[in-house]
Amino acid sequence: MQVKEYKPLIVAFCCNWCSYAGADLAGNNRLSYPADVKIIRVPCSCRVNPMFVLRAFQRGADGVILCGCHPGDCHYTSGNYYTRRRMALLFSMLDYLGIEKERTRVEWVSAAEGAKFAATMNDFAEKVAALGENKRLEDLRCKR
Amino acid sequence: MQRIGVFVCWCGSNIAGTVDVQAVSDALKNEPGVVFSTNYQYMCSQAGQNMIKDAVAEHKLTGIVVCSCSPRMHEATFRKTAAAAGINPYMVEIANIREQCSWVHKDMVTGTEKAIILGKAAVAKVNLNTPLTPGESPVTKRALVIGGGIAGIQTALDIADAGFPVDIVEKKPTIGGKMAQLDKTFPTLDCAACILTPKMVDVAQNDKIRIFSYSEVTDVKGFVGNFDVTIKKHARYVKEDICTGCGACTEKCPMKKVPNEFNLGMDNRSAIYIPFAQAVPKVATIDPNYCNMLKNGKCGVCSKVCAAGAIDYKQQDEFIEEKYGAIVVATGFNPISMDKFDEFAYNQSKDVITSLEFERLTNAAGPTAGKLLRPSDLKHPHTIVFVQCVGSRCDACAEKGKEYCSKICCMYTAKHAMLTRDKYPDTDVYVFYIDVRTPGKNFDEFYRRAVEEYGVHYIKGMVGKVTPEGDKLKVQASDLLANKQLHIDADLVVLAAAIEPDKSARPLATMLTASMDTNDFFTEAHPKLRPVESPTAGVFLSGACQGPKDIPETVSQAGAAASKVIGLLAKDKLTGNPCVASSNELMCNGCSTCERVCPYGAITYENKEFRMPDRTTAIRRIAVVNPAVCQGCGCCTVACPSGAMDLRGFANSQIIAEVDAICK
Amino acid sequence: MKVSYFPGCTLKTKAKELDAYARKCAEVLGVTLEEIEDWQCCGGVFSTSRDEVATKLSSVRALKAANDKEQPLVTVCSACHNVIKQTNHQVQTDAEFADKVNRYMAPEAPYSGETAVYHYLEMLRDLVGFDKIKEKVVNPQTGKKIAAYYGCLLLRPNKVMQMDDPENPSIIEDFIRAIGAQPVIYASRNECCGGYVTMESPELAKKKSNAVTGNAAAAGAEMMVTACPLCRYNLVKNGSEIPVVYFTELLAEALGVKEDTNA
Amino acid sequence: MHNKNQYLQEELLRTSGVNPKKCMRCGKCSATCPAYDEMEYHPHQFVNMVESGDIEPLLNSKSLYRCLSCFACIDRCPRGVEPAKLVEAVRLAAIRKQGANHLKADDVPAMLDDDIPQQALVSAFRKYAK
Amino acid sequence: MQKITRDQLIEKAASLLANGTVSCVLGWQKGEFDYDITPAVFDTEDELKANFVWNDFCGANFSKYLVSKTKKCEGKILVFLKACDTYSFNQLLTEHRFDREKVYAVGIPCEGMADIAKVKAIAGDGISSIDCSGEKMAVTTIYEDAPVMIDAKDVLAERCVNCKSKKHVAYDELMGEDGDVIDSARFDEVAKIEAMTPDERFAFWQNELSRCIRCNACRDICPACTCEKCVFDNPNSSVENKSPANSFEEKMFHIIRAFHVAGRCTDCGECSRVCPQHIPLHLLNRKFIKDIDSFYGDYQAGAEVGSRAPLVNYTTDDLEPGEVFERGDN
Repeated sequence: MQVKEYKPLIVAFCCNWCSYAGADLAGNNRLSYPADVKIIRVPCSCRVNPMFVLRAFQRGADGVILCGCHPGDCHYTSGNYYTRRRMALLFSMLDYLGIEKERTRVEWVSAAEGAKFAATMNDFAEKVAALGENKRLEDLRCKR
Repeated sequence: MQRIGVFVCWCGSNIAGTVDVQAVSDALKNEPGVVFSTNYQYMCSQAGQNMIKDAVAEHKLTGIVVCSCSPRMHEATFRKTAAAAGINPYMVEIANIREQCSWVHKDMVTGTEKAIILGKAAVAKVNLNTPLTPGESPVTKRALVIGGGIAGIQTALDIADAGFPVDIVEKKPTIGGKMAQLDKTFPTLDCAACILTPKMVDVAQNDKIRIFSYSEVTDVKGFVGNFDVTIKKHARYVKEDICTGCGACTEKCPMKKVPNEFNLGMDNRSAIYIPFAQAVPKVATIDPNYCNMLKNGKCGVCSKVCAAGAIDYKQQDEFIEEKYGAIVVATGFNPISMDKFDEFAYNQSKDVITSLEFERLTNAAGPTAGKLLRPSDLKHPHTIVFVQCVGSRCDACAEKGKEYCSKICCMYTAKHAMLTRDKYPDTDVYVFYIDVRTPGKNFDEFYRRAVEEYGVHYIKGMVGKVTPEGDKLKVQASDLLANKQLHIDADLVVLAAAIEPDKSARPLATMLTASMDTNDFFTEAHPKLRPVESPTAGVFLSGACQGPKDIPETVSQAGAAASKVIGLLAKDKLTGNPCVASSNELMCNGCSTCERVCPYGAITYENKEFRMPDRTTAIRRIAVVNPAVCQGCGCCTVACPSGAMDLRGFANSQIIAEVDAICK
Repeated sequence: MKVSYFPGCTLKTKAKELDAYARKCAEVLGVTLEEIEDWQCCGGVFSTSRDEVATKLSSVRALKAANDKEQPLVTVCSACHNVIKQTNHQVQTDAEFADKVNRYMAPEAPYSGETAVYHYLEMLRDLVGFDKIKEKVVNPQTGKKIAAYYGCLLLRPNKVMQMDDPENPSIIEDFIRAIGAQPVIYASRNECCGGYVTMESPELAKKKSNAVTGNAAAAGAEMMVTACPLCRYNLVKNGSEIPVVYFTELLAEALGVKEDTNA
Repeated sequence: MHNKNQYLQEELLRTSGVNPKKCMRCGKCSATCPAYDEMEYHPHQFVNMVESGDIEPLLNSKSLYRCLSCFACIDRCPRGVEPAKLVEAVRLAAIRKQGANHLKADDVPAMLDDDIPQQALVSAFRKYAK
Repeated sequence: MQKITRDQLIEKAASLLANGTVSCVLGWQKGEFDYDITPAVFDTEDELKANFVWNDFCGANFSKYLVSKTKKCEGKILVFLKACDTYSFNQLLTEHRFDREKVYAVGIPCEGMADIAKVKAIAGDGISSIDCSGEKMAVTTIYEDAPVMIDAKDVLAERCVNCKSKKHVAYDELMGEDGDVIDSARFDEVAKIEAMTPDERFAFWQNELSRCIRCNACRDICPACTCEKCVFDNPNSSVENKSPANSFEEKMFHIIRAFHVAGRCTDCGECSRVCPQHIPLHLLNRKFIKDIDSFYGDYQAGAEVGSRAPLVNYTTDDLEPGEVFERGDN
């Protein structure tokens, strides 16, 4: 029986100043991570509306990760502190609804942490892949 | 509908090695809005850019997607290209298929697949891009300098020299600051007054500079180029414009027992006073805490003796509002209190003094007229012990003192020791040090001269206890190199107290929304590359408010801050970042949620009249974003409950389009 | 007001008067000192070593006893105070230690450092109030120039003892003022008299004692007060030029109860 | 550098809770020490020697029994190193060895006089014997 | 039975109308049935006497109505506020949603409101009238002559069983005595769900939310949902939809609705009261409140005007999003 290999789809929101630069650094250093990870650039992690996260799940994402500057290092001084609260509450709510908690993550990656970026993406992709397809928060109309 | 051109870059083999660029440009050709798609070896090269320009003209493109390296690398390049081709630079989006694709994936199939998806996301975004124009705001061509010490004076003089008006706000009755209290300056030993007072006079005489002495800043509103500042001018009970500074009042004032702060309380002044002979402005000030007339209405002597009629017991505090384009913080430092270090007996003996007090004791205008006499009995001290690092370099767990090195103490102590030996060769001078830190031009040479030519006893070790007994100060100390405990009967002990930022700095930082470190020093926008700017646009740092500094360093920083201010004031208009937030007033609730998360205070509210569907009108409170202040983080867009707030360049619809494109 | 009281072994033997005056004065000031039942010697010195457990159990027992009665624990002897307060601090801050002592003692409810530990002087300052003492003084010690001798045990380590500014203390001076006398400030009041080596190295103890008493005398003191029996012994033995008395004795005199005290 | 006393060193640091790396070599502990002149090794040397693993000389030194436990070095150290705790840790390491008590009960009567308080005796045993 | 009577309220309203303090009154009026009470604006004493109602079914929270009514009414509006309503009142003031000057707020005591579903469970369908004036509630149905007598305690609405506060946090005038903030067991139900396995939780919510018919009643009644334009009605918001087309949209709507009011929800319970499908919506809101309290310290929206809601605030050592799960597992 031929089974198409399952590949998770992961959306990574990266803040322009730290994490996107960290992702670039991972590239500069040729540190590989799965191609399943697709990065969307935002000015700051605090630009990420919980609705974007839900939208990604609706459209078939299997995991959503937000990356921002380390707390205290936000380019806009305080954006990531708000991100931290918003996502803590959102993730807790998703968990409350029975959505697998491994599908969501927030990670602080500085512009100097190319290796951390790659390692984080490898780890996250592996965890999401282990869960298999996102069934609980999918919109069948949007399935590929 | 947009007419989008897609340009896929090979970056030599950097991209083309792992991504089938032809497949990418072919795949993107079929995306909505794309009318042209191609690929080329080096898109950023002159030839590549010309290719883009030609395509814009040929295909009447309205938007451009470049699939290439990171936007952090060449976004600016391609925006310029677009502008040169006649379309708005913000109609360009970059798909990062090098750093985030070809360099991290090894397999051609997956690399190409991902590159196509990233390209589709960029196309989806450009479809929703709108031309953006950076906002402009005017610049008030006037600077405010807060603090009138050497840092503030130098900054003000340099700004005025470039032709811009400057105001100095100084909380004391005179400018001059700490430097006015110093005797000589290292490493050249010029007299501090001789080099400072001419600058003070320059300030007074410069018609571009106004001095608000005995004043403080009480409110700051606005933003870079457009600050609205309120200055509180304390009542000095003397009309500044009439007082001639003759000093008759200070001589005749019957209340003469006021501790003289200029001499750090080592002598007294009258209740009406001029801090020192070269004060600027040279006008008298009445100290309301001591003046009998102000306290109980009994006296009035100064008013009688003032020939000019300058005394005004009814004077009130005055509030001045002024607009400024730039603000320079130059609030300086103070020595820390010695209360927690009484093993050195500072509170128990008048003959244990701080280094700043020592400056006054050796200054010709000081309480002893420059003769080195110890405060308790005015006798000449024959043995003097200097203690370095009192309260500096303390570990936080010791719960007293500061963690940093105060930087100036090693040099001034060498100066004090040297000058003492020079003037009074019969005096034994000991300096207890942990390390002698002398990085600076001619600094180590200076310290070596103190040791080698002037015979100062430098002892590696620390003083543990000072015990006043009889007319001696019994100093118990360690000599680490000799491995001995020393017992010295000293006549005078001088403590090199750590320095800390002035107490006015923290409330000021709050007003300015400027950030501070845990020690209350102002933080710089970048510790190496932007050392004289605060992270808050339009606020600059000068002198010891940013960290411990000696005079040469302070003056350099003052000049640097001035040049940054001049650079700002020289512009007629400030061009902002066009990717800023803006609120849709029809949807805005006026709920103030966005304002609370804005780190820049860019959002204000106004009441606006709206026509309702039933033809009535209603007043609604709505948010207004100041594009000159907004930095474009987007925090407000998420906080906004109704979704009225959106971010240009990273709009909700654009990000959602990217999400959809990726997840398709 | 009722407080738990830990007298300590020296107060039961060589320093009976320190104890007797303390009890009498407390009575006058409206404080009932309830002696802890079956208390054991604190050991006289606190071991800073984190693995010394058994030697600290007597202190923990006293602390626990006070806690069971929901009373603060008061001591007069500086050494007992130092040992008990440091032990209490270790119970509060060192979880491993707290666990061990609770295993040793196997109490019904574990003890975790809840008891407030007061030196008698702190009790006068914080629970009674020097103002109230001033009111109760019938025999003001006017004109006496008295040097307060703190030594080391009352003040250090400051992080734990938190009695006063360790380098510029004022609690005994305020006490001296409260009983109508004049305090003499001198730098050696918080220097060590060498008490702990009085047997081991009598010469060192003598040298240190003389430095302290000499400094006090030079500052014009006519008398010294202390709370520590070992300090007093050491200062007197090594030939202090001026008398050294317990602060409780002076207090009893000022309150007019010295004669009735059975010391 | 090989440190042959590594085990002992770790033990001393653990029981004392002292981190000698915080020391900035200012010597204030030794400047403030009232027993300095009676000591062969001084408080700052205890810190430095334990840090470098040079512990044998300390274990055999009379300096261990001269510390007054006055805690002046603990309070005045600007770096919060707390040398007295290290002195005590080394002293305990010395006297905890079999038969290594520094104070023996037989020696005591000769040291006594009529007035000596109990405090002096019990504390001496706590400090010098196990 | 309510301690304060209809007559007392009418008298208060009439005198305030008479002396010109207010120009109209926001109050309750009978709907189709006795238990079906709706808000109404009264301009005269006569209108009040004719139609004003005060009984155990006056659950409606008037705070939200002030947003639009204050814009329309000339002069001041009299509004009667139960203790729980005053929190919403304050929260709307914090958000500048109405002009405080245009309102005269009278705090009234409340003994708890009845849940008609519970009444029907006891008395059966076909209720023709309910009399709440006696010690017991007298429920008459079309099937029986004698009314069914019910103890009000037995039919108390869930939100009143778990009443969080009898204390009025805002008023111009208070009738009767003020109460206290109550240490209620309102989070017990949330904790019960938290204790389930993820699969059980998913099944629980799947079961509840799949009943949603997207009538928008929960949003329309919510005093925190006063947006000039709701995101669910805005075609550009990406979340606009009119019906729960599939299971994702059911969840999305409720997650977003609850998230939008997180930190602003006063836990007034109106959403669950009005839900025709009896979905326990308050359990979503309370989850956020419980999380906020445990992550960032206790916070009661509306307790003070101008307080900084937890989502527009932060501390530098807040817990990380990943840590919320570790907490849950413990």
